[in-house]
Amino acid sequence: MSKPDLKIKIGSLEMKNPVTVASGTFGYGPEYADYVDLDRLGAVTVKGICSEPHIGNNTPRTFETASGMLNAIGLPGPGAKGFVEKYIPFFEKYDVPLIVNIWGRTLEEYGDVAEQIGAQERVGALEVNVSCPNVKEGGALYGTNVDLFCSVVKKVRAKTTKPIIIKLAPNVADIKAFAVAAEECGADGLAIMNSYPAMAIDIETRMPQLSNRTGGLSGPAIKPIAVKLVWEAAQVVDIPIIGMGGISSPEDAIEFIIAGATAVAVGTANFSDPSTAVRVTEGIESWMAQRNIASIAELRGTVQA
Amino acid sequence: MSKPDLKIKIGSLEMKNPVTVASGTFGYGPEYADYVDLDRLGAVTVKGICSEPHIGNNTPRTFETASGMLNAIGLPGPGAKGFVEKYIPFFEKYDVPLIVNIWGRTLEEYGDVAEQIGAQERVGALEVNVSCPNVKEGGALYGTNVDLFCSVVKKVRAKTTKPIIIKLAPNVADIKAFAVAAEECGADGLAIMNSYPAMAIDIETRMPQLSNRTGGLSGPAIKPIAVKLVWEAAQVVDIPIIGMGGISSPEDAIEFIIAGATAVAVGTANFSDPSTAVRVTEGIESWMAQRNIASIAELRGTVQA
Amino acid sequence: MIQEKTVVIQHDLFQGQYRLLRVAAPKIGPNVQPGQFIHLKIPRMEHAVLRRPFSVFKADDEGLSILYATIGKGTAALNSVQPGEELDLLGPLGNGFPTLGKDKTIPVLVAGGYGNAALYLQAAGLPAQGVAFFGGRTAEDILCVDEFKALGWDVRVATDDGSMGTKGLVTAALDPWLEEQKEQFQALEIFACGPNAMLRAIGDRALEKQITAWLSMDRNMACGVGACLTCVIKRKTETGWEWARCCKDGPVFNAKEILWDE
Amino acid sequence: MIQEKTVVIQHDLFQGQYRLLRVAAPKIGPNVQPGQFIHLKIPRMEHAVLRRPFSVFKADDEGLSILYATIGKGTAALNSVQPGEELDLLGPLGNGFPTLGKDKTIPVLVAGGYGNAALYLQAAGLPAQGVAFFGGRTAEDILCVDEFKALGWDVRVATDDGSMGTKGLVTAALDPWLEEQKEQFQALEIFACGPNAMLRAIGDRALEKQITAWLSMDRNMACGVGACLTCVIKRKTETGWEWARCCKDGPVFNAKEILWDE
Ligand SMILES: Cc1cc2nc3c(=O)[nH]c(=O)nc-3n(C[C@H](O)[C@H](O)[C@H](O)COP(=O)(O)OP(=O)(O)OC[C@H]3O[C@@H](n4cnc5c(N)ncnc54)[C@H](O)[C@@H]3O)c2cc1C
Ligand SMILES: Cc1cc2nc3c(=O)[nH]c(=O)nc-3n(C[C@H](O)[C@H](O)[C@H](O)COP(=O)(O)OP(=O)(O)OC[C@H]3O[C@@H](n4cnc5c(N)ncnc54)[C@H](O)[C@@H]3O)c2cc1C
Ligand SMILES: Cc1cc2nc3c(=O)[nH]c(=O)nc-3n(C[C@H](O)[C@H](O)[C@H](O)COP(=O)(O)O)c2cc1C
Ligand SMILES: Cc1cc2nc3c(=O)[nH]c(=O)nc-3n(C[C@H](O)[C@H](O)[C@H](O)COP(=O)(O)O)c2cc1C
Ligand code: FES
Ligand code: FES
Repeated sequence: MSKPDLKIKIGSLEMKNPVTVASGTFGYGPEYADYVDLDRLGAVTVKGICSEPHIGNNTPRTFETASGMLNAIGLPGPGAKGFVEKYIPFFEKYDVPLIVNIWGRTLEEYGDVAEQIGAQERVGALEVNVSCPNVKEGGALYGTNVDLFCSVVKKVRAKTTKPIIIKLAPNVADIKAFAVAAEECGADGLAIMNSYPAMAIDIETRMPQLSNRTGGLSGPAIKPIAVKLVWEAAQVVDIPIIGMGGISSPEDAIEFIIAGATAVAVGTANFSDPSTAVRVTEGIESWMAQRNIASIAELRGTVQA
Repeated sequence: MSKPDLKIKIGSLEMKNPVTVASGTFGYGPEYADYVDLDRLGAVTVKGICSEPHIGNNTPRTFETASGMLNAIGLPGPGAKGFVEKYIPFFEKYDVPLIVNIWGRTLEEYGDVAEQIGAQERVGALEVNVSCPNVKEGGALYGTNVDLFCSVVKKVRAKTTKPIIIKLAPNVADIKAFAVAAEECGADGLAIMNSYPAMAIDIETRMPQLSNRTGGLSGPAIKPIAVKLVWEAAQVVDIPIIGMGGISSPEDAIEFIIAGATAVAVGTANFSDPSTAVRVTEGIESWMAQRNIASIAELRGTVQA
Repeated sequence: MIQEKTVVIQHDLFQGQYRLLRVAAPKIGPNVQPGQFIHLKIPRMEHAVLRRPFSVFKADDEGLSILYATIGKGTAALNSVQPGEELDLLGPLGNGFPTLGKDKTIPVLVAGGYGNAALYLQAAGLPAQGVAFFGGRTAEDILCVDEFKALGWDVRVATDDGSMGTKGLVTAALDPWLEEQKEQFQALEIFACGPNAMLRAIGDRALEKQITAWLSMDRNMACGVGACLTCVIKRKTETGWEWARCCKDGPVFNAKEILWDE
Repeated sequence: MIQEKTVVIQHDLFQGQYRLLRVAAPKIGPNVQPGQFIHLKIPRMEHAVLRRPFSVFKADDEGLSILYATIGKGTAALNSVQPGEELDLLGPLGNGFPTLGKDKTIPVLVAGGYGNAALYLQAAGLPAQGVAFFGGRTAEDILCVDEFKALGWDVRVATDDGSMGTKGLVTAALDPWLEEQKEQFQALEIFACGPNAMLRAIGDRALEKQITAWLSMDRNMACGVGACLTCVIKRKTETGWEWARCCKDGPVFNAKEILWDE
């Protein structure tokens, strides 16, 4: 039994294994470094960064639900400049590829942050979060309107030569339309899925459990939704997909890969067990070895459906 | 502490309490009658009926997931005539209002079944499942395309004077558009939500866990999604909403009512505990009594958001 | 059909991966027919929305017991249940085995693995005893041989690895015996429970040799009471086939009713 | 910060709704500073995706203990954990209490409910002993009085229902005493842990009277290590305020840093 080949590529980004962490669940890199050897990850994906510093939502920002959680952190962050100054140096001592998740409230902000972050040599790829309301156009979501969506992808594409990975919003009737549009507009990869818009209410106070009223549902609860979206998108695009949504075991990750994902991300499960991503990587490797599967490519998209 | 008033109305349909069961999880009525006194339910909602008998999907038809399950039963059923002959007589010995869930693959089928079922005196309301692919127009879903959606609501409206409750598909970017459209086209109520399109794969066989490949996710996993959809829809329509998705306790039901639902339905939880709907009703009543809340109307839509 | 909060009386390792669980169930126990099952809610498994079905192994006026294999998440969680704990059961469910069709019939039991949990009450209740064929992967999967013998049955065993009885599938033990009965197939009546492939093999033989055979089918279930249409099986009709619900119309079917998929 | 699979040594009812849980934690135990906490994964609660944070009550080279109140689903599930079971901990987390700022300072402890779980190690480690004020709803919520006394502390109690000590909030006991110290506020240093409203009341008094006060804040947490930005608290800056993470930048903050919401 030889060691399976776990290497994958997203555009020019090379990952030694297909497992990264989901943006927003792993901080900016240093936070989990005591628990996890970052160099064992396929890539580190950091919390969403906007062109300018941002304060985010009031608390409560998260709430636990059945096999999942809600979050409405509200994308606080140090802004592009702050991120570069504060965190890029940290990554100099690691080999692991760095994926920076970016977002904006206007097209210009998307362009600015893509340009600033894309200019950093240490950055391996940009992951573009399109689940944001467009403040200029009355709050319509970039991620659920194909025209706005294309404008973001094109803007970011124009501002950087780094691989760009478009992180799709799950709450659409037809994910295929967005997947195809992203590919046509120059995306190097897709990330599926973001947390799902949801809500919980405290029945005694009658207040929403989150200060932002609604938030995103993540964790094992949404895994079957994510697997379906990955499977659907994989049928219509050739660019690689990072699958995520409730992954907490090697078997979960393999399910996404069989559905069509090239890579996977561990999100909410980091909170319960910081070693999940490493455990998932090791588990994929031994599972493949036991079955004489030589490479991830042999596994990818092999669902008999 | 006087007894709270649990009565609600959906169009002309009067329910003595706001708790019904979700279509497809309670058979056609007789199946749970040994375990549950049907007359203690606000209404019985039966499995989806089409104009003609239908065979449904192959097995496996369900699969358990984290805090939820997938189903792709495929709407087998005896057809309108078969239902009327076989099950209407059963309900003669009960007082409980009967809601019949209907569906079609063409506009004509929707019209036919609405007409046949609507003509039955024993039927209190029709619940219209619009999450079906339109076989004539290449499989576009009635429930995710506003124009097709309106055509169904209008067709059903034209064929019956019974209250019609439109059961919305959850996988849309903006549920409000569908809620408003349903109201404008003459709906008496909305049911939110149907199960969410999803998938699971057996990693050893690489076969989908359902013969139909994809199915609908239901159970506690989806509750936060359903609460949000009910909350959003309740803000834009005046017609009553039956909230459902993961309800298994009185507290869950109260959360939906505070979000804006007039009634609630217990679905997947029946499988785990057939007495759930009765337990939920009793629990709502005592919870309200303890807090001196006189009527459901006092609770409805009172979320501080 | 009753929903009963039962109390665990006993819960022990039985053999290999099999455990025996006995509950006090004064409402369900006295009503059980051989071949019926109960639908059990696994305690402390809040992320599981479905019950798990198990044949009733033994039953009396005070309660009942099940004999189960630990095969997945639910049965693993069930392992930790302690005497004194409450277990919520639905039961007795489904249609069990009929009694012998005729006098002088020779009953034949065929079981794979935990399949004979479903057959014990039948073995104990039939007016005559015949031959019982038990199959399993290894000797550890052959359950209750002495108990069936004590009831007067002639027990024949087959194991895949030959660690007990004939080496091979249960049919490796059954077929030579059937061959010997050539002259009197009409005098035989088979009652079988086990994996699908085994049931099909038995069904095929029954049809071919025109032996009456009753098969207790195993299908994934959600409701267990006929409401959800999860557990359906193709049943032959005059014009073709229809879906029958394993939980409500079964789990025991006459072999000649079943339409096996290609 | 370490992720350690610890083993439960002891798990007993302590008093009222409070339980004491001791684990063997040779990696985390020796590294705990007073006021730090651990983040605990509740076993057999698969539908819960989050850990639960608890202050370290006591710690030594072999292990540590927590003292916890059963208030919800997670702590209720924790109740069933038995000695011998494995518990997965992250710890020690956060910044604990500093030692006394100056010589001759009189330390003052203020605790509400389980708050003094966070204060015991501090009480034991300080170079001087002073006065400890414990508040709670009823006598059952007043924990470890004798243990603090044994360490040399002057313990004063207040309960909402007057079942022990002064009737009223903990401030009902604290305020008269503070009044007596009017001449030497600068000599006092407060260490407090308890419900938010109590901490705010203490913070207000500290600011008003210019007493140094350290507050151990309680916020819902997800990651517990500073990564998710769930647990943020408004911390004053020169130009206004910024978010500080309770788990990583706290849980102990200087009262004058906190910007309380209106
Ligand atoms: C009528 C009937 C009688 C049965 N009698 C017995 C018995 O006496 N002893 C015994 O050990 N087992 C019996 N089984 C099988 C038993 O129900 C399964 O082993 C059990 O459901 C597995 O649950 P799990 O969570 O451990 O497995 P998992 O594989 O984790 O379960 C996942 C899902 O698949 C379903 N499932 C998995 N395997 C089976 C199976 N073989 N049959 C039906 N559903 C399955 C589960 O119910 C659950 O919904 C019977 C099944 C049926 C239908
Ligand atoms: C730094 C710190 C130290 C703590 N030390 C102790 C201690 O020593 N002893 C003790 O009994 N308790 C302590 N707590 C509170 C303890 O974490 C909660 O009581 C516990 O999380 C409740 O979990 P539950 O599942 O039973 O409650 P539920 O209400 O069912 O929990 C739902 C969610 O809310 C969170 N939550 C609920 N109450 C609190 C709370 N008061 N603080 C933080 N999160 C909460 C839970 O973590 C969970 O995510 C501490 C909290 C913090 C932040
Ligand atoms: C606390 C939290 C914060 C998140 N922040 C971001 C973010 O900044 N940008 C982003 O694109 N996604 C963010 N996400 C979404 C995750 O990256 C991921 O898409 C989602 O949680 C589904 O994966 P999971 O179920 O494994 O967590 C966040 C999720 C959580 C739980
Ligand atoms: C087994 C099963 C069958 C269902 N069949 C139907 C159906 O026939 N028509 C329909 O409109 N919804 C059907 N549904 C959806 C439910 O009525 C309900 O909308 C959904 O399950 C969410 O509620 P729950 O989480 O409480 O189950 C079915 C759901 C399940 C689990
Ligand atoms: S399991 Fe529901 S019909 Fe058989
Ligand atoms: S709990 Fe995640 S940052 Fe504090």
